[in-house]
Amino acid sequence: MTVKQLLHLDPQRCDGCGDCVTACAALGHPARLRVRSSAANPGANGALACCRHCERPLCAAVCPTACLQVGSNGVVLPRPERCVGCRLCLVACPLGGMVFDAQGKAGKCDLCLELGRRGHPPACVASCAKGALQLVDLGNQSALQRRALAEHRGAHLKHHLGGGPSRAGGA
Amino acid sequence: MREEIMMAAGETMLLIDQSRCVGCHACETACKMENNVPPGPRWMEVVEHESVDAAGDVALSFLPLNCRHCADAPCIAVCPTQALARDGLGLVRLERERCIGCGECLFVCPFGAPQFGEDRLMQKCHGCRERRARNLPTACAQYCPSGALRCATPRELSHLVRTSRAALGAARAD
Amino acid sequence: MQTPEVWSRHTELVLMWGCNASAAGIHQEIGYLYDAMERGARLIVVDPIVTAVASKAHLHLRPRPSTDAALALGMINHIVSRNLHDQDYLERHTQGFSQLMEEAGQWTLERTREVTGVPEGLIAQAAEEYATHRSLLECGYGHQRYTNGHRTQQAISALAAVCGHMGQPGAHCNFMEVGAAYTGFLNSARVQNPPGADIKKTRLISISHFGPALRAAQDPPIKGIIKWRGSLITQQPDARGMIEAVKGLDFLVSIDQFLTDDTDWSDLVLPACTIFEQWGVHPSYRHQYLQLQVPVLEPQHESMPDIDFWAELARRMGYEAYFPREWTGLDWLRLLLPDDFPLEQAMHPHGPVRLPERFCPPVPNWDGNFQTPSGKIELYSGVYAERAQRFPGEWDPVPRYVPSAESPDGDPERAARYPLLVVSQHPATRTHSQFGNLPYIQEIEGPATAMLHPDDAAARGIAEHDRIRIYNDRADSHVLAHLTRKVLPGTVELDSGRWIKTGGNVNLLIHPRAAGPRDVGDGVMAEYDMQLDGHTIPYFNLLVEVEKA
Amino acid sequence: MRHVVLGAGPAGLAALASIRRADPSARITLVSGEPGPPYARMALPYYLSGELSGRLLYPHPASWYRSPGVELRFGDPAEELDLPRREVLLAGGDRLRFDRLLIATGSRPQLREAPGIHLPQVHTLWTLADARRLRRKAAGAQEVVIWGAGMVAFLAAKALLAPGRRVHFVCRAEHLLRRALDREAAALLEQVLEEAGAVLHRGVNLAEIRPGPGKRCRVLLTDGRELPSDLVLVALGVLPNLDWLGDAPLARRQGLLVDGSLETSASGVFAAGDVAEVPDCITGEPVVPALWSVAVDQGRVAGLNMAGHRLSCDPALRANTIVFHRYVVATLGCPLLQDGTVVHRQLDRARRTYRCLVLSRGRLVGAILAGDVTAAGYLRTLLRRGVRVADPDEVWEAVP
Amino acid sequence: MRRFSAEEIRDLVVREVPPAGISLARTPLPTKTTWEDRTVEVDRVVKTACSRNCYDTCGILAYVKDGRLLKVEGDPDHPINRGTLCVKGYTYPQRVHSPDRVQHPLLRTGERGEGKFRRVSWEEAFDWICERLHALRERWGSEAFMEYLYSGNREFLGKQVSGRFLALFGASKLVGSF
Repeated sequence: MTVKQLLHLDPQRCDGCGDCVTACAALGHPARLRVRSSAANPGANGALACCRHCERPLCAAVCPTACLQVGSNGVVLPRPERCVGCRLCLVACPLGGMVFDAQGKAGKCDLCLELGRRGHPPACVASCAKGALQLVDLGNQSALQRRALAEHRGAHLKHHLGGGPSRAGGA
Repeated sequence: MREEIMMAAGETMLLIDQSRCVGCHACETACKMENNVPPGPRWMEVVEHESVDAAGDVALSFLPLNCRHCADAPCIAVCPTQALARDGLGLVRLERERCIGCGECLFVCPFGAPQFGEDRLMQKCHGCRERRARNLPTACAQYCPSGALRCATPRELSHLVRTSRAALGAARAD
Repeated sequence: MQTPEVWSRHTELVLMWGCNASAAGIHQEIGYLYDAMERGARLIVVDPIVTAVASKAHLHLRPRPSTDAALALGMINHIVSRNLHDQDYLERHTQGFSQLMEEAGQWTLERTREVTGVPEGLIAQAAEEYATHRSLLECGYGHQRYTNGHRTQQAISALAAVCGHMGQPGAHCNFMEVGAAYTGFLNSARVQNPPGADIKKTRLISISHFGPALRAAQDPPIKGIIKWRGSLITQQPDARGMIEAVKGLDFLVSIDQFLTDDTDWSDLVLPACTIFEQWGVHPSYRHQYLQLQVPVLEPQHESMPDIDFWAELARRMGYEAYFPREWTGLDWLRLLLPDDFPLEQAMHPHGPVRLPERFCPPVPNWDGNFQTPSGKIELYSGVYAERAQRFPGEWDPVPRYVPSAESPDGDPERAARYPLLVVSQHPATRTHSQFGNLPYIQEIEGPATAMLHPDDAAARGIAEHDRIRIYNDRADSHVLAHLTRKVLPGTVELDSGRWIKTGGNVNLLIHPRAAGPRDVGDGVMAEYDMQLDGHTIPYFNLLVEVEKA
Repeated sequence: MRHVVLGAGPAGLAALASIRRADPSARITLVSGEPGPPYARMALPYYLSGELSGRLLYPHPASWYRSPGVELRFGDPAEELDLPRREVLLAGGDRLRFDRLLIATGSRPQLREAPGIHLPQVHTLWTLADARRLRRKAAGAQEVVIWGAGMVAFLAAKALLAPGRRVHFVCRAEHLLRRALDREAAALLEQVLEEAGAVLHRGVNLAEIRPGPGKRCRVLLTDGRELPSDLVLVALGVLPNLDWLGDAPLARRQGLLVDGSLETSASGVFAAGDVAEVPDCITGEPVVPALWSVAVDQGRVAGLNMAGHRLSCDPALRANTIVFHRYVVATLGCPLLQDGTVVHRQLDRARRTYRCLVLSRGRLVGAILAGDVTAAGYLRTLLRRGVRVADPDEVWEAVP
Repeated sequence: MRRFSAEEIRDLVVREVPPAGISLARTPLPTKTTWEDRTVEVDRVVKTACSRNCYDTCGILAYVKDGRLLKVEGDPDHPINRGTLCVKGYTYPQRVHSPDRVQHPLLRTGERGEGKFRRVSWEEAFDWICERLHALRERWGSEAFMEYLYSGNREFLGKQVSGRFLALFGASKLVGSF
């Protein structure tokens, strides 16, 4: 099974500096992600407007010319020659993933596949000094959250049957 | 620590009693067997946590983590396709045909409940809707050997907690 | 064995010794333990590892592995010094208390702490609490898996006797019943030795010393084995030696459900039925209920029920007379069970049934009588004294702490080269080598991992999840490191039961030796007494060094 | 299970994909009245303008349709529905038996009688054949008259506006796209169109078309003016393709009435796309949205339900884009609702951007974005959810 | 510690422990169960037992549908496991129907240790064993043969039946604590 990866923005760490947006735009296309300032946005990933590379992408479903396709690696990519600029994908995507260039052609995050092939992280991730933007895979993310929660709860464990290990000791 | 969750508008709720859990993982395989869940996604996962106090003593805690069917569920709020909704029993219901696999729910769920399997769409604990509609305990509760997971009406659970406290109190007074 | 329905209702304190109740026998131990604790019973756990059940305890004593006998003797000495022992019980139902105290009297709290590493205050508190409550001593196998394991059990049992915590509801010393107690009512002889057959006594091969025995057996050597219901290569110590021994066979037949380490070395592999595809009978070795196993499914694929296989092989080898073709498992079952056994009561849709009290009384030894020559608890045992003559160094009439082989105390020279002692838990997710191949289990277990104390790891430059090599002069095993204070400094935990071909097997590293109570020599024997000779493999006598791979 | 899907537009193709996924053993016949493989009608203006090559009009390669159990009947439209026998009669004479039927026959251009409407200079733009014909005819055309000012007219204009060519809109209303846009948004769009060579004739209608001079014709307007024209396009809107159903007992008003699962009044017969009348997401009123995105969604849900699922289709949320060259307008929900609404407008003439939020009883009911439509997807979600909005500024702040 | 008298113990045992030799089944066996969040009728529910090397020896209710083990539950009437199984027990359906099971007799074709086999019939397998047993007895005597079994399945009947054959054959005998 290919592990699904996507960008995650940790709003606790993001200070809205915009380095990620600059780094993305520096690749020679309009920035393919946008970030709200963390103060205005308490929601987890909602601060990030970027493609989530959905398994059943709404953008691709609505595209009249089948310009948008899910690749075998799970990354949703446009075929620019097919794009007529109708923006139906932009309206359909609830996550702000679609970005149009000056020519009116659809563009979107490709997780920096080319950089990935050379072993580098996506430009936005590399640019984030706060470690707020990360490329995560869904399975690991779930496990991480669960461990973090257990850590949070573990410190407060009391044993109603008697009070936990009051004393322990050994070599 | 007792934690009350999964208030079902119908009849029963699930009590997760962390003080009884020994991390045996039986609920995990029971859940997978009951729901024929393929390897990979873990609707229920028991996580162990180790902490060390100032004296160097080690304490372990075990936390069974499934979907808590939160009353104010963040996953419902962020799901862009309304694939998640509250059903008549009060459970957070996933309509898989609406799921587009965007992963939004995972990032807002504090329990890591959303799981992604071979088809890369979300799946999770459904709260044993059918069992609870028939007033049966959830599979994890029915099959838990340590009594850490219990599914009953709030009245029954409250009685259970009170009687065990009373017994403990009586024993200590001896 | 006092049955849990009784002890859980009456005990005031459970002293769980060498027993990871959260992983093994979880229903008896955890379920009934919580029943007792809900009633207010206290829990004291003795285990070098912080197991889940230890984390639930009021007191947790963590002796250095294999020093448990010293701990028990120290507790006895402290109890007697505080006059908390049961003089009346000792006088009426035991013998040899003074000889016991000659030994135990040397175990001051200070000396006990020095040997075991358990703080003196904790030893004293545990001893006092144990002595002054209606206390159940629940023993597991952990402390027995050393060459001194029989001595340790001897000492722990003495602790219960000194306090008079025997034969009373809620107060007893529970440890594993060896076979005979719960299977004694079955007509094994009637099945194994058919009347009229010419059956000769043959030589005996020790299962606990199987590898050496295979190599040592002469006149004739062992040349053919049919292997079933066990893992010869995964689960015996010194897997390499075992493989060498197997190479000398003319043939090895494996009856297995999966392609295991064993089948790789087999000449013929036969498909085994699971428990859902055949008849059987299940006496427990700890609880007192008997169950029958009935075929639930047709044999899957071409698998064959075990009984059918042996009967068919026997018929083809010329023993048709003793294996009637028309007999099903049920007929064999009738032959095995006593004629007056209520078969219908124990079988689907009925059952289970309690065994008759004469085989397993719910409150054993309630009358203060014991199955010893004197009828008393022999704190000084004449039988042991006699065996101490025959097997010097293996036995003592009174419990003593003797350092176990291949441990820091028992073999300092080796410990200088391989300073870490391996404790090999049985994880909840496996029974020995079984279940680990199933996807549901694999996703819970993850890759093979060893627990290392952070101090030991730091000294070796090992970080969490580093790939490490655990080795000694016999072999090595590659696993991931998990840094945790659940293990004591100087010890490594590596679960038992990982397959060699999928990595992380611990038995590769273990020296093949049998743990007392008797020296089994090369494993080829003429006589064997289950009660006195019962010996096991000291799986935890293992010193290693660890490095980053 | 035998499925027959009538129509190979967005709804029909989405249904085909869904049925195939949900029931790999299904037998599916896809019927299309048009010859040749299914193409994207939405993209015809781009083909006509030359922006898109003809081969890219086809969303799927031939191999996409080729799968076990799928049969294609192109150029053979359905002519009759025999409900009692559960058969569809095709024009070619074949009868197709079905267990589940999807009617997704789409719509056709609305025509209106007027003197001269049958002259050779008069065309419609709806099918690929239309587009091919127009491509030839438009080659040398300098003056084009479009009768109508709705979405179809706009699309035609978009295809035909080119340097050296004037395109006249005959527009009965005060402004273009009266059903979709408010005055402010329309004005911005009109400005862009006018700069590209469009001429708007507001508040008038077409009275007559007269032949000549030469290859040209003359369009007479109701105010008496006369427009010489190389080409006349009739673009007065569309009607659901339901005539073929004759008096088949299927409940209908403007379109076929369907329940939440998109099943019509006849069991096992579903409808999706431009023929289905469904409740509007905002008003709850029955509508025939005739929108691409709605058709895709309905096709998907209808297909799954045909294959045995029990999904309910969301009420139609009207969301559309109007693109002229690089200028984009998006309309969402019901921005033209009048009763009890509060409208918040922000217009920046210099940058030619405009955005408006329409609230009703504290909830967002519609929005129009012009010039910058970045927020469209986000607003669409707010509309779908019926989110309460206390302060419109909050909405704009929340847009990432 | 106050000691219970013999009479008290006798009374308490009668109260707290079921009588010997009488079926403890009280709960009627179900005819349906839940699976994949729906209620399903099963073909039968069979009461059986777990045989692993574990002293709980749990009572099992096995649910069978269409010839497959659909799921397993603990026997609610079993005084020890009281209706539950363990992490391993609940994987039995996966184990029984695992695609990795040895499905038919396999005869080695490669070198020992390589794990290469070819499928053979049971007939061929029995002939193969018998031929070697005869040759072994001829060449080395019957004590050159033995079984190896340990605690992989602690079911008690099977090893009595193998024991009958091994005793008749005169094989070396495996002893120790199992």
